[in-house]
This record gives sequence, structure tokens and C-alpha cells, in this order.
Amino acid sequence: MSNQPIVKLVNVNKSYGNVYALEDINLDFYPGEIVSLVGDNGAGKSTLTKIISGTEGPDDKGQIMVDNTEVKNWTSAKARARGIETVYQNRALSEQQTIYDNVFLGREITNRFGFIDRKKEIEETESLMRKIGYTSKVWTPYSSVNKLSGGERQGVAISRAILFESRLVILDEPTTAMALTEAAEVLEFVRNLKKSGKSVIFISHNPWDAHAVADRFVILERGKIVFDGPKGSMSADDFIALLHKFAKKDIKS
Amino acid sequence: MSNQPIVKLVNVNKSYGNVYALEDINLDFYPGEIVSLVGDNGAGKSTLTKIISGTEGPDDKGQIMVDNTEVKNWTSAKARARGIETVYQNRALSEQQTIYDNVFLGREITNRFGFIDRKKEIEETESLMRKIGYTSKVWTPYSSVNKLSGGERQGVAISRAILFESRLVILDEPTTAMALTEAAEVLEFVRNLKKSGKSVIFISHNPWDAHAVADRFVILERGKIVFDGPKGSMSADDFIALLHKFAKKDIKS
Amino acid sequence: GTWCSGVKISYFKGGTADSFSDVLEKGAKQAAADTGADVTIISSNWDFPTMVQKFKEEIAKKPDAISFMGHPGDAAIQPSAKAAKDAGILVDFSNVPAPKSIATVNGGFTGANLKLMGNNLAARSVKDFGLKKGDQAIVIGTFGVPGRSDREDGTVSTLEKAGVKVTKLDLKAFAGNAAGDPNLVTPTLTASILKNKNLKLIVAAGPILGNMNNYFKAAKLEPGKVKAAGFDLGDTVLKGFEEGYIQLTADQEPFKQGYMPIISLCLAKQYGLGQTSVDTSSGFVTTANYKVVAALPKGFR
Amino acid sequence: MSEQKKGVLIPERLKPVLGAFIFFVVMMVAFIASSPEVFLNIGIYSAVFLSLPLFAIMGMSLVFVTAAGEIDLAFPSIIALSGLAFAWTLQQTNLNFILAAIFSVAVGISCGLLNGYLITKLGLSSLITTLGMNFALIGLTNVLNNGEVRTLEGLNDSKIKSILVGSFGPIPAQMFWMFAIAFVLGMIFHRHKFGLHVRVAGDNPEAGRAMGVNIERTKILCFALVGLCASIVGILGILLLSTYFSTLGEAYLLPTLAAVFVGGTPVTGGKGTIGGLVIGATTVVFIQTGVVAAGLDGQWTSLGFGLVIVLSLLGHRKFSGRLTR
Amino acid sequence: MSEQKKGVLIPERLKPVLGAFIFFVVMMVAFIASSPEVFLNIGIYSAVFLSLPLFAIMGMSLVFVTAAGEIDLAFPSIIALSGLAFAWTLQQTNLNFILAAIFSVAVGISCGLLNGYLITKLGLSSLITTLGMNFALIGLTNVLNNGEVRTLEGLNDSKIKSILVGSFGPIPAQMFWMFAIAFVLGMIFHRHKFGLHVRVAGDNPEAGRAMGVNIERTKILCFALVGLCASIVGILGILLLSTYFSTLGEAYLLPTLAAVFVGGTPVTGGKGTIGGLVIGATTVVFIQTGVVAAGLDGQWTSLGFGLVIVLSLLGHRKFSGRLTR
Ligand SMILES: Nc1ncnc2c1ncn2[C@@H]1O[C@H](COP(=O)(O)OP(=O)(O)OP(=O)(O)O)[C@@H](O)[C@H]1O
Ligand SMILES: Nc1ncnc2c1ncn2[C@@H]1O[C@H](COP(=O)(O)OP(=O)(O)OP(=O)(O)O)[C@@H](O)[C@H]1O
Ligand SMILES: [Mg+2]
Ligand SMILES: [Mg+2]
Repeated sequence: MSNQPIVKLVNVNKSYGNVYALEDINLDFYPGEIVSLVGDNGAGKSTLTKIISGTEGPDDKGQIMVDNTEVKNWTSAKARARGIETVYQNRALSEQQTIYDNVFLGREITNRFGFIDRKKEIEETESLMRKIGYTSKVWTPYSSVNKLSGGERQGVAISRAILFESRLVILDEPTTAMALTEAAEVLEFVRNLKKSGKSVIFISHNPWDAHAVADRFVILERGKIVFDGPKGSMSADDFIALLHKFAKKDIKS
Repeated sequence: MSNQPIVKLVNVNKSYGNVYALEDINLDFYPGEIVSLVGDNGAGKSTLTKIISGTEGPDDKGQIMVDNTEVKNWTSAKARARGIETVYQNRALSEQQTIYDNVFLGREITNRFGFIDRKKEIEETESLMRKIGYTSKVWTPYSSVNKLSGGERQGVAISRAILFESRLVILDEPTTAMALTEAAEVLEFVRNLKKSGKSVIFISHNPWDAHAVADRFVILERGKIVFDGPKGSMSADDFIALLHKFAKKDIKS
Repeated sequence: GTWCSGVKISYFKGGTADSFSDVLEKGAKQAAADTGADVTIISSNWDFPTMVQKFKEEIAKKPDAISFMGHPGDAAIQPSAKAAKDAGILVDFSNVPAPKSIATVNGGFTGANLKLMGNNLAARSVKDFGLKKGDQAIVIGTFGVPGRSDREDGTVSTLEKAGVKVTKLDLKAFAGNAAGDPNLVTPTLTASILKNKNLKLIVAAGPILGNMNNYFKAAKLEPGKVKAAGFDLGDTVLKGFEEGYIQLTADQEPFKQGYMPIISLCLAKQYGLGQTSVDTSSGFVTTANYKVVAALPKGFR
Repeated sequence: MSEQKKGVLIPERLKPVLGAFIFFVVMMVAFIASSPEVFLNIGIYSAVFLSLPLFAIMGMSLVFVTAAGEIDLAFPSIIALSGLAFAWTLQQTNLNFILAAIFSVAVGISCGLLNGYLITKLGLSSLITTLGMNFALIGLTNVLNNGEVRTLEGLNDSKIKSILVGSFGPIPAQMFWMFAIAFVLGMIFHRHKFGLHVRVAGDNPEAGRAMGVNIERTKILCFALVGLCASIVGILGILLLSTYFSTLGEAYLLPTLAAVFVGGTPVTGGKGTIGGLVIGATTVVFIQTGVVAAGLDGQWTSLGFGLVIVLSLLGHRKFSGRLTR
Repeated sequence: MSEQKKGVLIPERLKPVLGAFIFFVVMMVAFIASSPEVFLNIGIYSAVFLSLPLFAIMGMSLVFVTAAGEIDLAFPSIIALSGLAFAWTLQQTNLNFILAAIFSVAVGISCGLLNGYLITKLGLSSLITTLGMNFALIGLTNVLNNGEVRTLEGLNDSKIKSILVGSFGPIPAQMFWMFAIAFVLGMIFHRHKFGLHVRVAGDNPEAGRAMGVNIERTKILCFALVGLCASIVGILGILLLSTYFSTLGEAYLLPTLAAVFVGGTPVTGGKGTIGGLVIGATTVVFIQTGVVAAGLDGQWTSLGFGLVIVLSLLGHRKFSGRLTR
């Protein structure tokens, strides 16, 4: 890990109406590091990723620093241009469009008049899907996304995130509703990302998965960071015990 | 476990167009038994539950037997009347309606003209939610469901399933997207169901959860039952190994 | 009759189904039965671009003759009229005069001079009801759509010349055409009546005129307290006369506007006679003569 | 999250009604200020209340259809066709009101059932199907009626007319009928299980099906209700005029739709309000009166009408959050 | 699952176009069979092709709006208002066509931008907003025009008129313009990234936003395109008539909407087809001609029109699966 964080959050806050989803968040993400972000439902994990990826603006007081410079009016287009890619919890796919349209959405390969170079997009989509191991006789890059299974959709969303020169990949519950073997493939894929020098933020409700891939754990509870530390020699069971310790207690009467 | 199965499937098939989602399924579900139904994405688990709960009709050839008598034109209303309750993968909640409306949907407490007895429905909803441990200062039975968090919605769906005199409760991925502590509560709840003599079909992609609650495992792969046996002394690791053995291999090229 | 059989005539009526267009159609069909002519009825929903479009389509079908009514004016139709003439199709105009086009095709014209009709109704009202400067009047109808509202526009301008202050109630303005259901005029008309303290006259046409009794009741007006005048003549209008709610109306005899052009075109086609022009807006129905009219056979006005 | 919103004083489900009401009051205050001589006179209210019930009764059934996630544009033609059935039967039977009303209602409901069948059983889009059916049914009406204006003079002295559309003091009888129907339909919509099923059909039909609710039947009944209300409106309209025109329903299309949305029922389905509809219909029928009374004649009316619709939408938006996409 | 569907020969995205086309052919065969004397005569095609381009050009812009998940009912008034701008400028400038066209287009686009702003930035429902705006803008047009009919006789001999709406042999010039515009808009809709963004806006705007697509701007531009096409239609319509009436746009509302859906663009957003629209518009404009030619006059036309719309919907349903909720 180099010393300069790719993204640094300083005192970031986010409220929805009277609800504080995030409070005074200070976090750094370094190159080549896999951070498992965990916490209860509603803890603010997705909100945090949305702020980093530019789809939601934080409240005024805090700062987002990318490569040690503060960024203002952060948008998803800017984030992607700076190498921050996100696989959203809801996948962010347009079901009725083709696979290649979805892969290149917002960053279409076009001629100078803005017309899409389909041939090139399809070629790249094919080689990419092959690379991450998704191929099929049933669908082609021309297929629309609504023809795909949940796992396949996930594949499209992930391939989209790695296609471009990404440095930090955020995966928001990428294994949710995935069967064992498919989930294992995603974990393998996350480790490969790290090998190729990319930084990863991995969000999961499955503590075994979260433990398996992580270099570092960040636990969020009710909008606050309650734990931030390296995995070190912590075992899965230790980690689960840690999680239980911080879990909010007051949901039960 | 008594000798007479609550539900018995004989040679059940289900196809969507040219796709066979289920092929020649033979299965029995006995009182007081927790069956963990597992399998890859698209294996047919949800389809199987839909057939048992009457929301999808099977193809003509097979039979559904309830209490050892064949049922025809099986509908969700009939299934519920016979004590089969389902918590669907998609929760089946009407977001804009109140909690009590959702809990009693399709089985409203009414006067003889069909007007809803709100007071009674609210009372029962409250006592029920208290019973299963979901209470809150933020929402009341009057709240519409779209004000609730994912975990809370799950609570509504589950409470709906146990409110009535149910004998077989089907839970389709009830812990998906749930944080550790909340998932633990659901597991606890499943065990309580069993204690009160109910039969449970539990579907999960989390092998640890599936292992933890089960009396018996059924593994589906591509529409077929590839394993059906008691848990016995099988450890979680054995179970995971078993799953890996049956997992479909050809999704990768 | 059969003397005109085999002659194909396209007859333009205005709306698909309003009482005025329907009487036009009745007239044309009567003429078809009397002559044996093969008459096709074309409807345009009173929409000008549609009329011109349909006119062009009919010319393309090359019938023997076209009777074109309610058209949008010379500039729009003269080129097509010329095309019709070149194609050897006889053309007759009705309802709204189009001098240049009529000259182009040497056609006939059957109908009322609507503007004049409006002017006359206003002048007659001023005279009969003794209207003077400072009196107020309400005119209900469509305004500012030439061809469709010449009559009402004419009424308004003549009334205003006489110093009468006019409030226009636009039927089209309220969500489509309130002429379809005269009930829907009640609230606005009542508001207008309350607003105009010095109201002496209400002018309306067709179903609205026929519903005058209900408007008077709604506004708590005695029959005759304010005079009502207008256009068209049907059972309900005659009833209005009888009950004292209506004092004056001018009918443009739509039946004749349907009947005469077919006869004229048949004569021209079969016997080479010149086309005929007929003015159908000759007289007024008043409190003095409505009984005579009421005794006439029904369904022809 | 560490804090919770507190003190939401107005229950969510009353917001649209309240929003529609506030908007109505503001509009009326503006009208009274601009033309006190008109709006401080009871006469204008009597006049407006003559036709208000027709819009409101029609609109209530549209609240059901809209809440069920569909839309109905065919009702103007159903008014015309069922009205024809009413007028024709009256003529044939020498003013047998009961028979005529039964036949008219049967025609109206049949049209609604046909729409409902096409839409739910054959899976067609309600917007386009009812647009098409509106043309088809008015065409059928015209073909059957063949351009006749049917005068029903005898009606003027009939008892039934004075019961249905007579007046009690300054208040037209149809206002009472409107409130009665609003009460019944309001209870059904908000309190009966049918109303719940309607809302579920518009919000999440899959959920309803899974819970054993017959979503198709629920939707079909909503379209049938539109047919029923259309025939009621046709009957009342004809009684008011003692005359039948085949153009009878035409003018209801846009104002009634506007009343539904101005009343706070969102186009997206899943909820709605009968109380709001009554307020919305009242707003809509007062708009034109107000503009005319303000001395802006003719051409200004539609400008005013359009602006009021957009403004009321903005009001709902601010007050209850985004209603619709 | 053990078997897979095989041999889907027709690509999914061509199905609506093909469906619309088959329907059109079947209808025309029926017309030709019933009235060969009319439909085997080239003259009728020349006549129908006079107005077809106006419906088609208008409809193309509605395909964009519909695919973007919105609807626009305000275009008839935009035709009227931008047409007024055109006619007025011609009169003021002694027939300076360029200036008049620029002003008209500017007015049309501004109206569209206003609709787009209200709908996307203020979050109002497009159905109701444009319903309201349709009233407001026609009211504004009438207030400004004050009932004048603007005769532009000089236009009859102008060169620009013969270029835009003259004829090449039996084919009206506007047919070529229609195809040119269809080609450009078709390329943009199906191949340009703007078209993709439009479809994504209608299918899953959140996904688009997450991928950095400016969904609001995309939608606003769709409404602006409606304004642009409305002014083109206004200009062509005025040139055809050499006259301006403020009722110019009125008759376009329902047939143009019908053309969009008959053409195979679903009301649910996320997809659409420009080729299908051209076929749909052709179907719609031939309906009336065909019904009259079949010897069914006046009253039957709307019955035929309605039935064709419902039938075409059924055809799409069978052919491409359920298009819409
Ligand atoms: N758009 C929004 N409007 C209002 N409140 C919101 C919004 N988005 C999130 N919240 C609230 O912010 C809090 C944090 O939500 P967030 O989605 O970040 O949680 P999470 O940790 O991702 O939960 P999960 O594990 O269930 O995905 C929750 O209380 C949620 O209800
Ligand atoms: N309505 C439908 N139409 C067509 N195919 C369907 C339909 N529902 C399910 N399928 C197909 O049937 C197969 C089984 O689906 P099912 O939802 O039962 O799988 P599952 O085991 O529940 O998967 P998951 O773990 O992802 O929920 C899949 O191939 C799916 O695509
Ligand atoms: Mg989340
Ligand atoms: Mg499933």
C-alpha cells in the first residue's frame, strides 16, 4: 500500500430530512487494499458508497479528497473519469437495453458526432465477458438485460466496473441472492482486482465472505464508524464476535 | 414427525415456454420438520415454492397432494385456507398501504358487508409485532410499508405468515440483504416455528444459515432434485462440500 | 327518382354528429333519394385542415361532383378548386361563401351569408328590444374562428356598434366543446348574468338556445326579463318561444343546404345547366310568427 | 441514523385532501376578491351546483380506476351510448323511467366490462384501449342514433325528475345524490376490502395475487364502475335538459380527468381519495366561472383553466411530495 | 432448466415494426378489396400523402417523449402558438420566410423547454402538466391572435412553398422531408447516444444517473424536440393552406397519439421505434379514407377508427408480447 490514499473522506455528513444517514465520517482508501465495509441494515453503507461515487452529494461541512486534492460538485461522471467505479446494490442496469448498451452506458464509444460504434462496443463486451468467465449460448451482447438471470446481471454490472481504467472499485452487496458457487466466483474476482493493483470497497452482509476477502474492516453503525482496523490475524469467528458486539441492540423491545 | 405428509408432490413439472424450471419433482413435507431447500440461481427453488403456495400452476401431468388428498386448481387462497403460508422472495407487500392492511391482505377482518374492522386488525397487528419482537417508536400499524427498512418489511411479511393457523411456512430467502443480527433473529424465529409444531421450508443462499436451521436438506439443480436427505450428523463444512459437488459447472466456458 | 343515377357526388357536412350537420345530411340524402344520385357523405369534424385534406382526397377519387361546405376560405382552397376544375369535377359551395373559388369553378353557392346573418340578428334585436347605449348583452358561441364563428362575430360587432356592451362566452374554451352538453354552460352564464347588472339580451345558437329556460331558472330570471335571441330552430327552441324564454331566432335552413346543392349539381351534370345559388337565410322567427313555424312538419330545420 | 423526524401532525393519507382543499380555498378567496358581486351571491353557487355533481360522480369512478393503476378515456362515449339507451327507452315506453334507467345502466356497465376484459384478460394497455374504445363507442352511438335530437318533453313534469334533479331551496337535488354516492364510494374505497384490493392492484398486483386477491376481477369491476357512473351521469344530464344529444359526454373528458388529479389522486396508482376528488371537481367547475366573473371573457378562460391545473399540481408537489413520475 | 428456446428468428427490436407493418398491409388489403376503384387509383395516395408527413413528423417526437417514460398532450397548442408566430412574422415582414421560420421554431422549442422544466425540475406528472399546458397555450394563442384569420396569399406562388410542400410528380414534396427527418431522428433514436439515454431515462432513470447520464437534461430535450416538431408541423400546415387559423393543431391530438402506439411504441417507456411510427401514422391516416371509401359514411368513421386502434393493439400483444401494463 502506498502512502497516498486514492479517496479520503474528511468529516463527511449526510442527512435525509431529519435523518442522519452518516455522521462525521473520516476514512481513507489506499491503492491495492480491500476494505470490507459492514454494518446493520440502514447503517449507512450504501449512502457512503453513493457519496464516494458521486451519485449523492454530502452535506456541506465535510470534504471529499481524491488524490489528496479536494473535489467539489462531485458527480458520478467525474468519479468515473477519476477511476472510481461502482457496482450498485440495485445493479443500475437498464433492463430493456442490450448488454453492450448497458456496459458502455454513460461512456459510449462514439464517432465524433456522438453516434455509437456498435461493432466496437460489442467486440469489447464479448472479450470482457469471456475474460471474467461469463459466456453463454443463450445470450449475446445483443440480448437485452431482462433476458438474463440474476447472476448474469451481476456479471454485466461487474464487467462494466472493470472495463475502464478503474483504480477503486466499490461493490455494494455483490453476492446478495447469489448461489454458493457464483458467490465464490465473485470473491475470486475481487481478489484478482487486488492483484492487478486496484483498490476495492466490498460491502456484504455475509460475514464469512466479508472476512474472506478483506485486508481491513470498517464497521458502520447508525451512521458512525465504530471500528476501523486491519484484518491482521483476526479469524472469521473473532470477526463475527466483533460484529455482534457493535450490532445495534435496540431493534428489539 | 408424524407419518402423514402435509404436502406431497408427485411427478410435478413446470415449464415456461421451452424452459423447464422443474422436472419430475417428488417431495414430501412432514409436520414439525425444517427443510432447507438449496441450489444455484435459477435452479427452480422459487418456482417450487410458488407451486406449493398456489401462485403458479404446475404442468398437467403431476399431482399436488395435501393431507394425502389430491388438490386441483390450487390457488393461493386455497393454500392459505389449508394452512400453507409463504414469505415470498419479493416480500409481496403493497408499499403504499398500511402495515395492518398488508398483514391482513386477502384475509381481511370485516363485518358481514365486507367493510374492514380496522380496530381489530390494528390490535392484532400490534400484538403480533410485539410477539415477534418488532416494535418501534417510529412506525405504527398505520404507517405505510414504504416508510420501513428492509428488515422491518421482512418482519411484516413474516408476521403475516404466522398470524393465521399455519401448518407449513415457506420462507424464500428470508435473510437476503439482512445484517448479521437481524438474520440471527430470523433463524431463531424459524426454530420457534418448529417448536410450535409447524413445518418449515427454508430457502437460503447462505450455506451456514441453511445448515444451522435444517432437519433435512433438499438440493435442487436445474429443475431436478439431486439430493434429499436428513441432516443427521453432517457438519456445515460437509454440507458446503456437498453443495459444491452438485453445483452446475457449465456457467463458465 | 332515377334521373341522376350513376352520378357520383361527394357531399361535405361539418361535424360527425351535431344537430346542424345531421340536418344537412338528411337534406343531402333526401336529394339522393329524389334524384338517384350516388351521394357519399364526408365529415371533417369542422376542422379546417381536415376539410382541405378531405377536399383533396375527394378530388383524387374523381367523382362527378363535389359539394363543399364550411370551408376555411379562398386562400386555402382556391388551388384545390382549380385542380378539381382541371379534373373535370363540378364543384358547388355551401354554408360559407368563397367568392374567388366559386368564380374559379363557375360554381354555385347555397347557404346563408353568415356574417350578414349575424349583423341582421343584432340589428333586429336592437330594434325589437329597444336596446340602447350602455345596455349589456351576452353572446355565447365560438369566437374568432373565421368561417365557424362569422355569425357570432357579426352579431358582436353590430351590437357593439349600437353601443351595447358585449360579454363573449366562449364554448370552446372550457375543455373541449361545451356545446355538446348545454348543462355545462349554466355556471358561467349565471356568473355573467350576475356580473352584468344592465343585461338586456342573451344570444346563443342550437342546443344552448334551446336550453334557455334552464339558464333562466338557474339565474332566477323571469322569462322575458332579459331577451333571448339566436340562431337555429328545433323543437326545444320552439318550446322556448312558447314558454316566453326566447323572442327571436334566425334559421339558416340547413336542410336546404343539404338538398339544393345535390339538385343543382345533378342538373349541371345531366343536362348541362348552370349551377344555382340559393340564399337560405331569408327570415326571422319571432314571437309573432313562431306558431306558424311550429305547426310545420318536423325534422327539417 | 441518529435522529428521527418527529411531529408529523398531518397523517399522510389526509395530505392530498387537505392540499386540494387549501388550493380550492385560496382560489375561491381570489375569485371573491376579484368579483364580490358574483361570488357573494348565492345564485352562482346554485348554478354551479347544477353541473358539479355530474363531474364529481364521473370522477369518483375514475379515482378507482386510477388507483388501480389504469386509466379510462372511454367514459365520454359511454355517457353518450348509455344516455341513448335511456332516451330511446323513454321514448319507446312512454316515459317508463325505471325500465329506461335499468337499460341505460346495463349498457353502461357492459361497456365498462368490455373495457375491463380487453385490458386485464387480454393484457392491453388501458390508455390506448380506452382511447380506441372512446372512438368506437361514440361511432356506435352515432350510427344507432342517426343524428336525432331526442326531445323528452313529458319529463319536465315528472316526479322522478324533481326527485333526482329538482331543488331543495337553493340547493339542487343532485348535490344530495352526489354526497350520498361520495359517501358510499368513499366508504368502499377507503374502508371496504374491495377498496383495499383496488389500491393493491395499482400498487403491487403481484403481491395481491400472492395473497389470494383476484386482481383481474378487481380491475374489471373498476371499469364496470366507470360504466355505471357514466350511465348515471348520462341519466342526470338528460333529465336536466329533457333532451338527448349524442354529443352529451364529450365535454366531460378533460375536466373530469383534471378533477381527479387536482383532487390529489396520483396518476401512478396505489392510492387515491374520494374526498379529494369532490374538492377537485369543485375547483375545476369553479375555474371557468371565476375567470368569466373576473371579466376576462372568451379566450382567457382556457388560459386560466390551464394555469390553475398546473398550479394545483405544483401545490400538491410541495405539500405531499412528488405524487407522480 | 434443461432446454432453451431456440430459433427466435425475428430480432426482438424489429418485432414492433414488423407487427405494425403486417397490420398495415392487412388493413390495406381489406381496403383494396372493398373499394378497388379508390385504392387502385394513384390519386388517393397523392392526397393522403399530403397530410401524412405532418402526423408522422409530430409523432416521431412523441416516440422520444414516450420512450423517455413521459407523455406530451400539449403539442396541439404548440402547433397553434408557433404557427401564429410564423404567420404573424410573415405578415409583418412581407413574407420573410427565414425569419418567420426561425421565430416559429424558437417559440415551439421554448414551449417544449418550459414543459420539460416543469416536469423534470419541479417533478410534476407529465400527463397532467401537459394537459394543463395544452389549455394554457391555446388560451394564450387565442388571446394573442384575437380571432384573426391570417391569409397569406402571396405564399401560393413562393418558391419556398413549392420546395417544402410542392410536388414531384404525384408525390408531395413533404413526403421527402418526412423521410429525411425520419432518417435523422431514427438514427438519433436508435444509434446515437442521446437515443440510448432517452430509452434509459424511460426504463431506469436511476441507473442512468448512476452511470453519469444527465437524465433531466435528456428528458427536457425530448420535450424541446416536441416543440421543434410542432413548429415544423405548424409551418408545413400553414404553407399547405396559405392561411393561419388558431385551430390549426387541434385535430392532431388523438390521431398522432394513436399513431405512436399503433406503430408499436409501448406506453411504458424504455423503448420505441421511429420506423414503426411512420407505419403507424400511415395506418392511422388511411383508416378514415378507407372507411369512407368502403361506402360507410360519416358516423361509421369513428367506429372504424376505434376498432382499428384496439385491433392493432391486440395484434402487437400477440406478436411481441405484452407491451404495456
Ligand atoms: N433517499 C433517501 N431518503 C431518505 N432516507 C434515506 C434515503 N436513502 C437512505 N436513507 C436512510 O439512510 C439510512 C442509511 O441507509 P443506507 O441505504 O445507506 O443503509 P445500508 O447500510 O446500505 O443498509 P442495507 O444493508 O439495508 O443496504 C437508512 O436509515 C435509510 O432509511
Ligand atoms: N415467469 C417466468 N417466465 C419464464 N421463465 C421463468 C419464470 N419464472 C422463472 N423462470 C425461469 O425458471 C428457472 C427457475 O427459476 P427460479 O426463480 O425458480 O429459480 P431459483 O432457484 O429461485 O433462483 P434464485 O436462487 O436466483 O432465486 C429460471 O431459469 C428462470 O429464469
Ligand atoms: Mg445498502
Ligand atoms: Mg428464487
